Amino acid sequence: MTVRETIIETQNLTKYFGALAAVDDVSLKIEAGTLHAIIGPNGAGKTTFFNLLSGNLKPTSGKVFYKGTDLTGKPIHRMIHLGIGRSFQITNIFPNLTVHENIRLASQAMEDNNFHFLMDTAKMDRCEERTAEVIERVGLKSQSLLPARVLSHGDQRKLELGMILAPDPEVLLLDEPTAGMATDQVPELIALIQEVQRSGTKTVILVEHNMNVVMSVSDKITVMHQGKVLAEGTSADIAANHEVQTAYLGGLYDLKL
Amino acid sequence: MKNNSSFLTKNRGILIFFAVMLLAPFLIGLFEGSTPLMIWGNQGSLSKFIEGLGIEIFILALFALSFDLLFGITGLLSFGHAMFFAVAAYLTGIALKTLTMPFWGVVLLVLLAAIVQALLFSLVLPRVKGITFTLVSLGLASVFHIIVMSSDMINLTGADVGLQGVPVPAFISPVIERLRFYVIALTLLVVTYLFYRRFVASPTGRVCVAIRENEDRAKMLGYNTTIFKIVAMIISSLTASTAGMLHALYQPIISPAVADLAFTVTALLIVLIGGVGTLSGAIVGAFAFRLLDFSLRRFIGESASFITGAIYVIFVLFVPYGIVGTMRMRQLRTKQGWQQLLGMLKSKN
Amino acid sequence: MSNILEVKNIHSFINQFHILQDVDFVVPKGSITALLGRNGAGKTTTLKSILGLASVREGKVIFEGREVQGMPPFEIAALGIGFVPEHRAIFRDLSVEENLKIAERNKGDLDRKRTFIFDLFPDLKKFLNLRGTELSGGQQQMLAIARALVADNSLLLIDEPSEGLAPVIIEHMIDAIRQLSEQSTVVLVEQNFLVASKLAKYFVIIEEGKSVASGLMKDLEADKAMIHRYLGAA
Amino acid sequence: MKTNLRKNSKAIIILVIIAAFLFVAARGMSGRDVLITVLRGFSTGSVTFLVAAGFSLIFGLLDVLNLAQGTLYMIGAYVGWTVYVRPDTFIDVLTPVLLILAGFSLSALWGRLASRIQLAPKARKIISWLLILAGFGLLALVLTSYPIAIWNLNNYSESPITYSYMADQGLRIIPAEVTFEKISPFLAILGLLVSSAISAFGIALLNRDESKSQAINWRRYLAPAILLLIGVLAAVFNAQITGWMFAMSTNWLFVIAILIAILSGVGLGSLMETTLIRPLYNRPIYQLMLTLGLGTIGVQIVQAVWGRPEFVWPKPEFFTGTGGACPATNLADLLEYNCSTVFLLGGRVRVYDEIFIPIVGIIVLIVVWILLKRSRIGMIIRAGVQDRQMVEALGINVRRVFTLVFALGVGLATFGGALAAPSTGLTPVMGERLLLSALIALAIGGLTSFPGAALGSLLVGLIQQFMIKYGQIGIPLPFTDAVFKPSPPLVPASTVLLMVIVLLILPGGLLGSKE
Repeated sequence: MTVRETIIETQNLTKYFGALAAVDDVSLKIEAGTLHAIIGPNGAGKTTFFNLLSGNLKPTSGKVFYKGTDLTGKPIHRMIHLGIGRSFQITNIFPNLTVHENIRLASQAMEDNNFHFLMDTAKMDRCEERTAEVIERVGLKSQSLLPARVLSHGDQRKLELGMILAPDPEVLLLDEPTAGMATDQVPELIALIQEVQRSGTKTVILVEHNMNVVMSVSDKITVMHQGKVLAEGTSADIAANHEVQTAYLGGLYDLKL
Repeated sequence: MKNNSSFLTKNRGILIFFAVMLLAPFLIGLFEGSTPLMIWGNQGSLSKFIEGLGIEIFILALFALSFDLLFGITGLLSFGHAMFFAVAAYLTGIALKTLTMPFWGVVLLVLLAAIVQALLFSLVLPRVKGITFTLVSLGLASVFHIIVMSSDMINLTGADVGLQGVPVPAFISPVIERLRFYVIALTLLVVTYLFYRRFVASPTGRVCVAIRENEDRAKMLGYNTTIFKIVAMIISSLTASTAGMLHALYQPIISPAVADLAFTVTALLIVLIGGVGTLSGAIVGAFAFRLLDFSLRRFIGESASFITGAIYVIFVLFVPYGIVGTMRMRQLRTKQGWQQLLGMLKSKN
Repeated sequence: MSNILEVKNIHSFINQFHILQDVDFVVPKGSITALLGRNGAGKTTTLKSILGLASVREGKVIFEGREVQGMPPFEIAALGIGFVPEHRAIFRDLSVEENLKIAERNKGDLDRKRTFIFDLFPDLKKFLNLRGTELSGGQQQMLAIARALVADNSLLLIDEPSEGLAPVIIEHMIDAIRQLSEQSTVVLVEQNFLVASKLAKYFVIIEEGKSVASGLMKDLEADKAMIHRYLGAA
Repeated sequence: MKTNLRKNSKAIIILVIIAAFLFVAARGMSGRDVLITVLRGFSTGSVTFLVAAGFSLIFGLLDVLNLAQGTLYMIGAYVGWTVYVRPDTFIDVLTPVLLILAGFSLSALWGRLASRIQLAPKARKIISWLLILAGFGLLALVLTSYPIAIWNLNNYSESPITYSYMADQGLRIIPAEVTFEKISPFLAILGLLVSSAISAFGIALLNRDESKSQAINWRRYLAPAILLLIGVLAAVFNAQITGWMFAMSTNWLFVIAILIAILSGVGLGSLMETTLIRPLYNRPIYQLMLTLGLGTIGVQIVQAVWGRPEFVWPKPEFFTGTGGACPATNLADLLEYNCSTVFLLGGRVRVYDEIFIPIVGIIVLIVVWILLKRSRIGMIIRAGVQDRQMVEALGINVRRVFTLVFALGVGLATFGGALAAPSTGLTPVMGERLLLSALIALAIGGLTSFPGAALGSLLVGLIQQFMIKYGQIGIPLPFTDAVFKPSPPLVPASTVLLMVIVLLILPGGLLGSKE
């Protein structure tokens, strides 16, 4: 494997909730242009770790670096402008706005005419084009004028993905993008994520539950357990790692299931 | 989703409203037997009375419109909104009466004060959300109310009696040139409404709607939501101040009641009646509110306020989306039905 | 064997969202039944529907021969259903003892049950005066289960008991649930298939708000294709 | 402990700064002025606290902003005054009120009956509304012919002001008794009971689904039976009770007045919650409108019944002594001669206003604190603030707890009103400003925090009193001879300023939750 540049780095990242260390001294390097998965049992601190990366939470101690600059303390609305987009585990969209409007708002954020009071948004050509493109890409074209709340759960997940694709960030943080999706829809979404990542040489950081998915697509995997990094490596490394077998899978699992 | 329909078709409703309202004094004049020329010369009595009622409604509608921008569009519930109106009204009165400033200077001063106030409220916006913001705005406005009511500045404000004897420039005097005043108020309302429509469709306005729907998500999308809220606050304050200035020019007495929480609640009520976040609901609601109030007072007398209150409670409980909101829902439902049907046909093929 | 709980074709709503669209299963008395399915499939909503915390607009929920849908949650619970929610919902401002005491339905319930609970979870005895938030995840889970045991509940609804717990504690939890299932019937929601298969005798699979399969856990374990189809790999 | 300190560091710094400010402010005054100002601050703070604590309890558990709290405070004062100055009116009114309550509190029975009746939904709706209307109509009919001895707003010699003044002079006017003329007593009692029962049944029919499965329990009939019994007794022995109350020492009358004020708050609170607030739990804006509207209506009703002008509530004997060794310099003298004032640090301090009220405030603080921390109901409240659903899932009827908390919160407000009125006097607008103070106190202390309510109220009270005091003596401006006298509007303005500053630094308030 070629040596790649580090795009995101955490140093001794720690987050306490009361007395509970949700993320405990995590130092991690993520290389540009890779699909990096973070796995671990429920409650291992994956989502908290994600919230620290995306700036939704402030760490108790430790730092996050993006391309060498310190992200800690940066306001959350700056993140996307720096090139970091994230999706949420629990679908987080504008439920009463249309699918089109949801995506459009996401791509509008990158425009520089947000303060033109008298401009009709329908006339912002570049933004409209981008919106149409993204809607097409996530496969929601036929539903684009429906309020987001009436979409099925799977389609809402797609919309969520579309909302972070729209501003075209360099780093995508995806928190369980397949959560709650019907089985037959999962490969489709994963293929989409892979395609986005490869075609644009983007960095994708993925939190997933579904081991099969993770094993087949990731360039690198970090296993978290009780707030700590338990192991890190390629799919093969992880599959062979005895510690992962016992701790994450609790000696109960048979990975070859 | 290109929308190529022209300005005229898109704003048909408000333009018809504008035309009807312009003609209304003349048409009403015909009933009492005054010729249009007499109306033009401010001579009819019934029409003049109706003009007066119209002006009051337009002022209320402007005020409610500004409240809807803040509450219905941006999702900020301010209980200090009446302060924008009242400061403008008192400032106009004091500037004309005590300071004897020239009229256009007064206008400039009032608009400047509007921006300053909006910025004052905005001071707390980045940190204080939801109900705490409501309480803070209530606190700020209450202070102003208390100051207006206090006897320390009775020479300026007239304390609890109200500010009287404001010299209104002759060219817009509501007594001599009432028709002109009526047309100005109407035009201001229509222009503001058109501007608001445009604003809501603009990139800035869309972000305001996004803030109402899910502020955290809007932040995650990369918007500095505080700035957008401040923008909405400034526009709203400017509108409310315009309404306040008209009020000061039209009414013989500026009563401290316009600084009271009850006046903000009036705006909230109007918006609820018309339909929250619909903009046109503010105009419809203002008509419904003022006309109901007027007719009940006329036919029942003093105890009307109880009945009006009861009617509002019942209305608000049973028509939760307001007049305009309910109408739009109907339209949308039909539209959605069609779309579903079309979708089904497509998928079958 | 009779059924302690029958869920008949229910459709449930949370706010205006139609979450359950035809869920149908029975729970035989004195057994452990596992509800399986993906995140967001509607397992938790099923538990909430049984308790009346989600509004059941169609179908029936029959507990011990009595229709309970539409009754207020506290009355349903008082019939003898204990609930251990997903994120434990330990009351932060209450001490461990108060967290247990609040579940008393009659005065002195806790005193009577003390030995049973503390035999099951000896840890809790040590921390009686600590606040709920000062416990570790595993201890909170124990407290949540213990809280459901204070009153004499004939049915326990347990949502994700293994979530976020270390393997050793999961083993302990499995033992505890097995022990208490000798006294009450248990309905379990579990993501971790191995935990579920070790515990449950019956299973119900829920997918997109519908119950799509049910039967004996034994049979499911043998049917890898079905596991793969509905649950993905473990 | 260290983390605790760090977490609250901002709050502590703010408190230190406020304390420093007050200290500097105190430096500009003589010792006795400081003492009196601080005591008055505690007094205002205590009254504010009673209203704020009720507000905070209700908001914490029910998520309802009860903006009628100020009006209820005022109603407490008026009810208390009526009991104290016009016991005859009180006894006359007692019977109808109790009978109506008895009729309504049988709602459990009505629920069972109503659930038996099978009707089409529309018919049920119409019939229940008809029943409610018929009930209220009949009620109005009976009430208009029910004899109640009351003051007369249009006749100065029979107005509340005159009665207050006479009572203050120790001359009690005993007004003429009114008797049953238009209607026979038996018919009146029956009519009240029946009409309220009819409308209660109508309401039960309307909410049929909710009362589906209530079990029969003899305890449910205990409350209506007691209400009925007391109501009838009050009617039968009307003259005797009235005479006995007029002959009573004002101290005991005062205690009764306070108790009745609290009870009326509890009653009003449970009535409001069960009938008006409950259907609106999911619609916060409408709740807001409703409580605001109720507040305004309350003010109008009070203006209609008691009139607009201000009047006083004479203090009871225990606080009005002037003879003997008064103003007292030691506790023995104070207790022996019931002095109205005492000497403290060379200043005269009013016993009721500046000592009694703060003591009561502290006692209430402690009692409610113990209730919250030690009792089962307190346990349920603390748990319910965090997670309502889970409490319900444990088999606890949270709704009933909601009603209880609402009643308690309103009871605290009416208590505050009755306590403050002998010191502040009564006007229909007395609630408005107090509500504002209470809201500011809560925003400063933290909206749902009970200790926050206490701390915020104390700060607001102290700042108000210091501003008022400086309004009298003036602040010498440095380097000039000018003296700045803060005018009265600056009093609320200063507290609002403090609120804004605190919220800018700590959006949740001093002791509020963080995020």
